[in-house]
Amino acid sequence: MSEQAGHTSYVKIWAILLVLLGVSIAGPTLEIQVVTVITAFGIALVKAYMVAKHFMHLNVQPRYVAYVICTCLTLMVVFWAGTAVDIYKQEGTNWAKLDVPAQSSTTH
Amino acid sequence: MIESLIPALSSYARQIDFLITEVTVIVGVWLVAAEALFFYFIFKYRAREGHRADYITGDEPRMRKWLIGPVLVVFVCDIFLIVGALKTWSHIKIELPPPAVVIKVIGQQWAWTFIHPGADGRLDTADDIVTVDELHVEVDKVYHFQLESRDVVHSFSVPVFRLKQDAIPGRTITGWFKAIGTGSYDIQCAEICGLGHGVMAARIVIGSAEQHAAWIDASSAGNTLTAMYE
Amino acid sequence: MSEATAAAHEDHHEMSFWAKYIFSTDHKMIAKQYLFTGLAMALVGGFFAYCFRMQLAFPGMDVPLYGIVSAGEYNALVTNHGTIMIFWVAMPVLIAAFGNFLIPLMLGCDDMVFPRVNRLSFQLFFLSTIVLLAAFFVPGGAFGGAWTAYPPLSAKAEYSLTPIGSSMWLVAVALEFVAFLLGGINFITTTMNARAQGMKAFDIPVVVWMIVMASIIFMLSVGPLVAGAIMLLFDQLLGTGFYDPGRGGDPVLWQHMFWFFGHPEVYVVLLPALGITLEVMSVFARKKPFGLRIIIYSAMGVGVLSFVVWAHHQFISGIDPRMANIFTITTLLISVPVAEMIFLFMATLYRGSITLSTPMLWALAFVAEFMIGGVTGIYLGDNASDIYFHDSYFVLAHFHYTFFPISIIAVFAGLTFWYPKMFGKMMNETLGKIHFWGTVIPFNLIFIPLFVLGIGGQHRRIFNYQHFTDLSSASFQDLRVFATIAMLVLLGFQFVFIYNYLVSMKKGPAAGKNPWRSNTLEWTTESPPPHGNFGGVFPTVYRGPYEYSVPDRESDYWPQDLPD
Amino acid sequence: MATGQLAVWWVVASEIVIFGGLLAAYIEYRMSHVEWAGYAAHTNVWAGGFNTFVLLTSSLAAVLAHQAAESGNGRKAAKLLGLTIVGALVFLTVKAFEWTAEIQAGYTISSNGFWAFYYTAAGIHAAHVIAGAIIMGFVARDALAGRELHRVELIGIYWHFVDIVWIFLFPLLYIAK
Repeated sequence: MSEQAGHTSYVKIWAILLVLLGVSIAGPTLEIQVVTVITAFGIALVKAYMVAKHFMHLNVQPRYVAYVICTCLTLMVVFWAGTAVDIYKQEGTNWAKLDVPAQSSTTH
Repeated sequence: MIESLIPALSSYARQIDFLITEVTVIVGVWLVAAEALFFYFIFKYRAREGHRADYITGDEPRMRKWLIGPVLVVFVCDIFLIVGALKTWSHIKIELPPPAVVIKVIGQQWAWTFIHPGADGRLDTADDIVTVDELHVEVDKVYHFQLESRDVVHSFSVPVFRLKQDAIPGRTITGWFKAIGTGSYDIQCAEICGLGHGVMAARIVIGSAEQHAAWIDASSAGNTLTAMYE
Repeated sequence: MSEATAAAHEDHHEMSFWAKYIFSTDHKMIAKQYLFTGLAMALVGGFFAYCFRMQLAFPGMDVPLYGIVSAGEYNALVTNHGTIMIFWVAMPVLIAAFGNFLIPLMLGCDDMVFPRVNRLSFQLFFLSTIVLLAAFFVPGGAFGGAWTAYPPLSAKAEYSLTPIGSSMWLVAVALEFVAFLLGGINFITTTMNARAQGMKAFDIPVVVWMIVMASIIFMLSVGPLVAGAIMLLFDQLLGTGFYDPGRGGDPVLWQHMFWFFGHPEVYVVLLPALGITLEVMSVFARKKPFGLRIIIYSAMGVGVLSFVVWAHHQFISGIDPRMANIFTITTLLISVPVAEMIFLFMATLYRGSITLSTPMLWALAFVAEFMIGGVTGIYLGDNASDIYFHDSYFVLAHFHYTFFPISIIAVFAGLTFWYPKMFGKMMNETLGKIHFWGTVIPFNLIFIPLFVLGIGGQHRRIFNYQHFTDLSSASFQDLRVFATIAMLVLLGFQFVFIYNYLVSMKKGPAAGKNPWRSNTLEWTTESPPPHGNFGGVFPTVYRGPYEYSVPDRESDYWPQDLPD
Repeated sequence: MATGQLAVWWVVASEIVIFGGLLAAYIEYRMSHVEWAGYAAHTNVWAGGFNTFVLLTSSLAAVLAHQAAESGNGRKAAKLLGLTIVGALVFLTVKAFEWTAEIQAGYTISSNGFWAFYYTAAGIHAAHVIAGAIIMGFVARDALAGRELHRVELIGIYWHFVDIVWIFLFPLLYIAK
C-alpha cells in the first residue's frame, strides 16, 4: 500500500520523532510553565500525528477511517467537557467540595 | 393532578405540579392522537380478499409533507417545554432566595442527622439543636439546607416539598425551601445506600411560629444529642 | 434444543457433539447459543422480579420457591434483575442472537468474517453469565448497590457489605462488555465487507442497519466505563482512592462514566428492536416502509444525540445545576428523531393490507406501548419535573414501558417471525395469540399502578414501605398487590410460549423456504439454512428489501435476488 | 478495504475511547489537585524517556516489517518483527526496574491519587504491550514460513497505536510537574 513511502523516509520520520522526543524532555528543564505545556503536549500531538500518518498510513487509508478516529477523539472531548464542571472545579453553583484532609476521617 | 395523592407544601411545589400538568397536556394530546391514528390504521387497512396494498414509499410529491411535517410540530412543543423547564429549574436549584434560617442535613448509613440553629437563630453555635430522623422547620420562612454525606451517596427527598437532592460525600450542596403549610410528613432516602436503605426514613415537622419556638425551647434544655455530636 | 440443532444440521456432514454445540463457529449455532442463554437469563430475571414483587405486596412473607426476602437479599435481587434484563437478556438476544443469525443470511454470505472471534465472543459471554450468577453463592451474597453501582457504596466492602459479590458483579459486566466489543467488530466488518453482489447501502435490510449502528454506538460509548470499571475494581481490591473523596477521588466521576455509556446503551437496545419491528410490519402490511431513508437517517440522528444527553440521569445527583439546563435541552431534542421514526412506522401501515398474525401483533404492540414509554420520558428529561420524579416509581414505570417493549415484546416479534427460518417449522398461531394477550394486558396492569405510586411520591429500591408513614397507606398497598398479581399472571402465560416454542420444533408443520412471502435474502434459502447458508451459490441483489405490492406485478412481493 | 485491516481499525477505535476515558479522568483530577505535581516529581523521566525511544524504534521496525511483507519478503519481515518484540521486552524490563524502585521508595498504587493513576494507566498500557508482543510472535512465525503476510501490517497498526498511547502517557505521567 505504501510504495511511495520508501525505506529511507521511514527512518527519516523516526529520526524526527527522536529529535522531538529530545525537545520534549529538554523543554521542562527550563522550568517555565508555558514552555513545558507546549513542549510536552504540543509535541506529543505532533509525534502522535506523525506516527498515525506515516507508520499507520492513515494518509492512504479510506477517508472514513480518519473520520472514525476523529469521532472517537471528539467524543472524548465531549466527555471531558461534560464532566469537567463537576470533577475539575472545586466549587460551582450552590455546591463546594470539602477540603480533603477534613474529609479523610469520615467513615462511621 | 398530583395534589390528590400528596399535598404540595413548599412555595415551589405548585410550580412543579403546574409544569407536570403542562407536560401532561402536551404529551397527552400527542399520545392520544398518535395511538388513535395508529389503531384506526390497523382496523381500516386490514387485509381483504382480492385487495392489495397501495405502493406508497413516501417519495411521492404529495407525501413529502408527511415525512417531516409532524415532527416539526414536535420540535415546537419541545421548545415550549424546554423554556418552562429551565425557568422552574433555575428558580429552584440555581437562584436561591436569601435565607431566614440555615440548617445542616447530614446523611449517613442509615439515618439523617439534622442540625437546627438554636434560639440565637445561627448555626455552629453552642445552642444548635441536633436531631436524628426528625427535621423541625417553621412555616413561611426561607430555609437553606447544607447537605452532606458521611459515607455513601444518599438523597434527601421531601415529597411534599417536591424537593430532592443527592448528598455526595466530599461535597456540600446547598438548597432551599419555604414551607407553606404545617403538618408532619415523610422524608425518604431516594438513592440506594446499602442494606438499610429501606429503613432510612425520617419525618419533617412543619410548625407554626409558636409551635416551632416552643419546640426550640423544649429541645434546647439539656439536648443530649448535641453533646454527643460535639 | 437438541432436535432443533440436529435439524439445523440435518443436511450437513456429521460432527461430534462438541464440535457441533460447544465449539461451533457457525453463526447460526452461535446465534442459538446466545438466544437460549439470553432466554434462560430472562427466566432468572423474571424469577427475581417475582421474589421482590411478592415481598413488596406481602411484606415479610415466606415467598414460595424462595423464602423470606431480607433487606440485603432484596437489594441483591433488584440489582441483578436490572443487570440481567439489560446486559444478559436485551443485549445478547436483540444484538448478539438476532445479529448473528440475521446478518450473514440477510447479506447473503456464508458466515461472519471472523467466525472464531465470534465463538470467542460467546464463550466470554457465557463465562460472564456464570460469574454473575455465582455471586449469589459467595459469602456476603450478591452485589446490592443497584445496576448503576454508584461508589462509594460499590467501592468499599464496609459500605456494601458484599466484599466478594460486588467485585464479581463488576468482573462479570466487564467480561460481558469485551464479549460484545468482539461481536460488534464482527457485525460491523461483516456488513461493510461481506455483502452479496449488488447490495448497495439502502438495499441492506433495516434490522441489519440498526444492529450495526447499535454496535457502533456501543463501541464508542463503552470506553470510559471500561476504564472506570478497572478503576472501581482497583478501589475494591487494591485500596486505591479513585472514587474516595477522602483521598482526592470523586464519586461523581463514576456517575458520568457510567451514564456516558448508560444512556447510549438505551439506544443500543432500542435500535435493533425498531429494526425487527419494521421488518415484521412491512411484511405483514405488504408495504415498503414509509420514508425508508429518513428512518435510517433518524436512527443515525438518535445515535449522535445519544452521546450528549447522558447527564439527564444525574440532574439531582450533585452535578452543577447549570449543566442540568444544557442536558435538558439536548434530551428534549432527542425526542424529535425518535418521534419521527415512530410516525414513519405508523405511516407504513397507511393503505396497507394488514394481516394480524402473531409476529405482527407483537410488532404493533411494540409501537403502541413504546409510545407510552417515550412520552413519559419527557417528564424525566425535563429537569424541573425530574426533581420530583427522579428515583421514584414513575421512573421505574417509565423505563419498563421502554425496556419491556424493547427486550420482551420486540424479541417475541422477532422470535415468532424468524422461527420458521431458525427451525424449519411453524409455531401454533392460536397458542401464539393466547400468549400475546396474556403478556401484553398484564404488562400494562403491572406498570400503570406503579405510575400512580410514583406520582404519589414512592421511591425505588425500598424493600418494605411500612417504614414510611405516608407510603404505608392501605390504598397504596392495594396498588402494590394489584401489580404483583398482574405480574404473576404475566409470568404464568410465559409457559404457554415455552410450550409452543419447544413443541413446535417437533410437531409444527413444515415451514418451507418463505412462509411469510417476504423479500429479504434469508427467505431464499432452505429453512433451516444449511451449513454455509446458500448451498454454495450466493445470491445477487437486484433491488431493495421492501418491494411489496409493486403495481402491475401479479405477485405482491419481489424478492431481492430475483432478476428483473 | 481489507477486512482484517478494517477490523483492526475498529479495535483501535474502541481502544481510543477506553484510554481516552481514563486520561480524561486523569487530566481532570490532575488539574483539580495542584499537589499531584509534587508527587509526579518522583517519577524517573529518564526511564520514561528511554522507554519512549524504545517504543518509537520498535514502531520503526514494525513499519519496516510491513514494508518487507509488502514486497513478499517473509524472512525479513519476521526478523524485523522479532526486533519489535525485543523492543517490547526491553520496554517491559525497564518498567519492571522502574516500578520496583518506586515501590521500594514507598510509592505504591494506594499511596495517593497520582500514583494510582500512574500504575493504572501504565499498567493497562503494559498489558497491551504484552498482548501485542505475543500476537506478534505468532505473526512472525507465520511470516517466516511466508504465510499470512498481510497480518504483518495488521499487528503493525495495533503496535503503532500502543506506541501513540505511550507518546501521550509519557508527558502526562513523567514530564508535567
